[in-house]
Amino acid sequence: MDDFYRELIIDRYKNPQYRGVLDPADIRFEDDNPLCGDHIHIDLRVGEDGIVREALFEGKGCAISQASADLLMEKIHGMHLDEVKKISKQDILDMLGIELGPVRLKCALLSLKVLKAGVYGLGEASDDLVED
Amino acid sequence: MDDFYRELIIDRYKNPQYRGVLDPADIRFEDDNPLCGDHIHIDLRVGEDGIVREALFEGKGCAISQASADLLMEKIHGMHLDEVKKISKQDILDMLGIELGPVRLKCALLSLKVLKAGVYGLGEASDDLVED
Amino acid sequence: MMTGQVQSTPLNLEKIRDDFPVLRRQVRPGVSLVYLDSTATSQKPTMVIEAMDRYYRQSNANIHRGIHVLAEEATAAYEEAREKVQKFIHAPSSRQVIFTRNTTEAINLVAYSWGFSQLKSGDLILLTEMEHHSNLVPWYLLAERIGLRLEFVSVTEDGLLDQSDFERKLELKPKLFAFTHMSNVVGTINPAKDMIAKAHQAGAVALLDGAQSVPHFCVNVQELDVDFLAFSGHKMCGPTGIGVLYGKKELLEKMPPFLGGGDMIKRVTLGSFKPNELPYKFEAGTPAIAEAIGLGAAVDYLSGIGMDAIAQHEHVLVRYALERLAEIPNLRVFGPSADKKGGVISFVMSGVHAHDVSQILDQYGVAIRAGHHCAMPLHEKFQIPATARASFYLYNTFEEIDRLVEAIYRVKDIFGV
Amino acid sequence: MMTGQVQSTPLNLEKIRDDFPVLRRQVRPGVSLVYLDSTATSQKPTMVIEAMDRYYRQSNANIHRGIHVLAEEATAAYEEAREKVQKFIHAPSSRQVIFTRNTTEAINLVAYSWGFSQLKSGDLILLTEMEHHSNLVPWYLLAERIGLRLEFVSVTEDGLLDQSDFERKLELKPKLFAFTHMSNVVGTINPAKDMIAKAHQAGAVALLDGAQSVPHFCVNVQELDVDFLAFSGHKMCGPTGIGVLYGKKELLEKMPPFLGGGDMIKRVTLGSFKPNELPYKFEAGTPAIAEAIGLGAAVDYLSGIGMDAIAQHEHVLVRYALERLAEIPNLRVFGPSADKKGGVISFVMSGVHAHDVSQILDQYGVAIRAGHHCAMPLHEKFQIPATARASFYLYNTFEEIDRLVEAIYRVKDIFGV
Ligand SMILES: Cc1ncc(COP(=O)(O)O)c(C=O)c1O
Ligand SMILES: Cc1ncc(COP(=O)(O)O)c(C=O)c1O
Repeated sequence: MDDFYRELIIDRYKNPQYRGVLDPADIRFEDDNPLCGDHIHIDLRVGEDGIVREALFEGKGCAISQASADLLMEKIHGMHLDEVKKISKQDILDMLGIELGPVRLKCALLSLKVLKAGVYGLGEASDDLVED
Repeated sequence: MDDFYRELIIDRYKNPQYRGVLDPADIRFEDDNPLCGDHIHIDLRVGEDGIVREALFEGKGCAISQASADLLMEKIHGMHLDEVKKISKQDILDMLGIELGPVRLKCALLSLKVLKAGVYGLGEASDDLVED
Repeated sequence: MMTGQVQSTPLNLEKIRDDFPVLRRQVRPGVSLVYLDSTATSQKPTMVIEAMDRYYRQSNANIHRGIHVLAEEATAAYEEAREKVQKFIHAPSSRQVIFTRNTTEAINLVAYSWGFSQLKSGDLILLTEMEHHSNLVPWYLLAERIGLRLEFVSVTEDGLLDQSDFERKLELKPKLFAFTHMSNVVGTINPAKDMIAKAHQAGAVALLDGAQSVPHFCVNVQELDVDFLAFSGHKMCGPTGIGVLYGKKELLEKMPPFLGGGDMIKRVTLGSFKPNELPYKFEAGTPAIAEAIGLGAAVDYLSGIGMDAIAQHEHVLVRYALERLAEIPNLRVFGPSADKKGGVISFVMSGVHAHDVSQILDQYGVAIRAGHHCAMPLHEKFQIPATARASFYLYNTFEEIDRLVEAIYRVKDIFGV
Repeated sequence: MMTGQVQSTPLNLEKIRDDFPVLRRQVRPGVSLVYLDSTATSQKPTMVIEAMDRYYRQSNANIHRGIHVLAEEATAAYEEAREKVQKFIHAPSSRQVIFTRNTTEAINLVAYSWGFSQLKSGDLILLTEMEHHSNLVPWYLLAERIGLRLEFVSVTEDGLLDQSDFERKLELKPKLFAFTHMSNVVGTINPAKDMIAKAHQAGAVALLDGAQSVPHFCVNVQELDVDFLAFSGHKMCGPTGIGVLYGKKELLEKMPPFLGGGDMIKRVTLGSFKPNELPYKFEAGTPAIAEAIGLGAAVDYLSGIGMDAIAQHEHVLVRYALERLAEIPNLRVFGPSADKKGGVISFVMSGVHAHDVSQILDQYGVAIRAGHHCAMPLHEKFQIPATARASFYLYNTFEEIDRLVEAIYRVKDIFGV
């Protein structure tokens, strides 16, 4: 059952491709999962047309949260913000390609929650953002 | 199983022999069982030698509480207060001659509790007085 | 008088009774149980008992924080129970369903959290004379602490809330109107929707004590537009140790935490903390996990049978019981006529204290309750210290009412009244 | 390294394991459960599950006010459970045993009732850096409301309470010293008797969080001379939904009620009430009846095996586990040496987050916990966001520790660390 930790996840965790900080950034948000201390910070640069030009994350935490953030940044490059808003929990699960229990789901969805709170310009990130 | 309500109890309930008020009284106390509204008031006249000369009760409530009070008054006539203090839960049960569940026990023991609180000169009657 | 057999009910009683193991019990040799005390607590179907049993034998773990299989199964089952309850009361979101120990704790939660933070000295709370102590004492405690005024809607001779008194008292501008949906003594079903609307018009928040309504008929929080609803699992075929507070989101979100501890926090440092989101903000410490799962099973069970059919069954039962009790001389029933009430009948017999009634009935296997039923003020109003109370639920039969009546006649014999 | 087989324990593990149905479970096909998460919640023996099952199938009724057979049986069983708990903790009277939902509610009860009535603005409460959130947040809530100061006894590098810091802080004359008997993270068993005596000398009331001690070794409240003790049923082979507050009689009697409602009153009128005697004063509403009965059965079960034997077993287990974990490179264990601690081991592995450790262990059937274990301040002190925690109870074996160690090696493989 080691395929649980698909190689993709371990690989992205150890060799992230979208780690970093954009300064200045058009959209910036951060939050953490108090259950485990996972932390995700996201910076976006967005064109006048609403298209994501650059997206990077910083963070610490478990393989699932960090790999998920890395894959999510990759996914939204070139996407319109309206589409970003539509990314669902299921999209993240499909992206990771694994099944997750309720606790790990929070790890997996942390980056999406941070991303959406930033895109919507909210003061605080709520779990409601990532519930289907 | 109607013998549960032994004739003695129904009889003493309907025809109490020690009902009444003593005024003045040497010892007077009253209390009630809030669970069911049973109420017992007890008046005693006690000689200088500590012997109970007269004992009457007033009250309202169920057959068990009233019959038990009536029988208890009968029992303590001519008893020394030191002996009165020693009357136990079991004595009351023996006197009634029936088995009682926890709720009815409170009915049966109400008069003893009131009696003891009076004899000990307490401000308030506590269940501890009648627990063996 | 008709006998039980000719009455009709929408329920398959034989099948239902089979679901409740305790109903097969003989309380003494040769004396089978007639359980007429469901208002105090209901019996539990096998399905509920087994749901908890299974949880302990297969999936027991602490929830929310665990990553292993058991913890995940337990968490999923607990949260699924919350969703079942949500649907059962038609709440907009499961986040508005807070698990408590019982109705009592749910009301105390509102008093301590909402009351303490939103009310101030001199504010008025409107209650009624027919409340259970659980919807009185929490407000007395709060009133004492912060200096509130209390008013009580009167109860009429026949056990209804006096609606013109209600309207007069609303003019005093209460901040809260807390009242019972159904009386646990006289069975009155109060016109909650209408009264809540009037309370809102007067600017009051409305709390409904649903301890006796949620188990017995369909309660729809959105239709009622109620602000808070409290009820207990053990009265609705569920286990002890679990109850529910439903609240409107705006209200719950504004409220400070009640109990502090694990799970209700997002973050804790030395000296400060950040509360968690709803509903966890109000669920401190390890919750009653098995009991929530049991309540979920109870909700499934009741829904499977249908709340409307259950209400209808209780209605025909209570109508039959009232008719049969009316035959008995010197027996006085309190409360309104059958069309205004649920399956609860409280009565007194002249010359026999309610405790003695109950004790002798018990000799015949008939379990009723005697006392003030945690509603002393209502008993004071009626000027009686105690009543005998028979109450019905989905598993009760017409024959059981016949047995109740028979046993009451034996009481009369024994006491010679 | 020795293997598990040669270790010795006073317990008959085969027999004990047979008592716990969940231990026969395969969490995945071919993968049996290794449950190392008893600090979060313990598993339940058949005897406990069946005690509750039997109650629901045979004697279920509401308690204290009923006269019928079921109500009497239920009341007797509930009160008998209280006496069992009394004897288990060596309390002078069963009136000092108050049933709550869990440790958390028990501590909140003290904060709301004793704290609110006995403390005033500016008073100091002394806590420690190793407390569970349940023994922090209730005091933060109280401090916020009435303006208290908080101080925390430091934890040393190796996870002990710093005794000289404790003595220094006692000089500040705290009104209350609330501390854990055993840490749920590092397993430290604090010298409670000595610390309580010192707290008393300094004029403080002492509250002991016994959530991790009462289940694992003999706790004698009279010998400890502790003022309040809080613990949970679910961590000691009992059900969820039940916990205990023990208190000294003088203190409990002085305290105002906490929750208001049925059963905690002697009398209620419109606008006033008179509280009931102990312990009922603090048990509002229908209590967790089945759960109390389950806890009583758990106490019987544990006593039958013997708390000293259980403590001894856990001691040899933890010693073995610490030795085996010491073999593993880049694994750091927190807390003191085996002689100063109970059966709890928290660790981190460089390069792998605790959540990932736990998840991979779960693939091998090994259930541990990962996170801050509701003790964020302690994790902050150690400057780590999360640890992996393996914890032991009477049913755990040396072989299970071998399986833990094996699985940890697999984690290392997968992450290449
Ligand atoms: C030391 C300690 N205190 C308090 C608690 C809280 O217990 P409960 O969640 O049962 O209230 C726990 C359990 O998590 C604990 O380990
Ligand atoms: C109308 C009403 N409210 C509140 C309660 C209290 O319920 P619980 O004891 O489950 O908290 C009851 C039950 O006795 C009730 O009938």
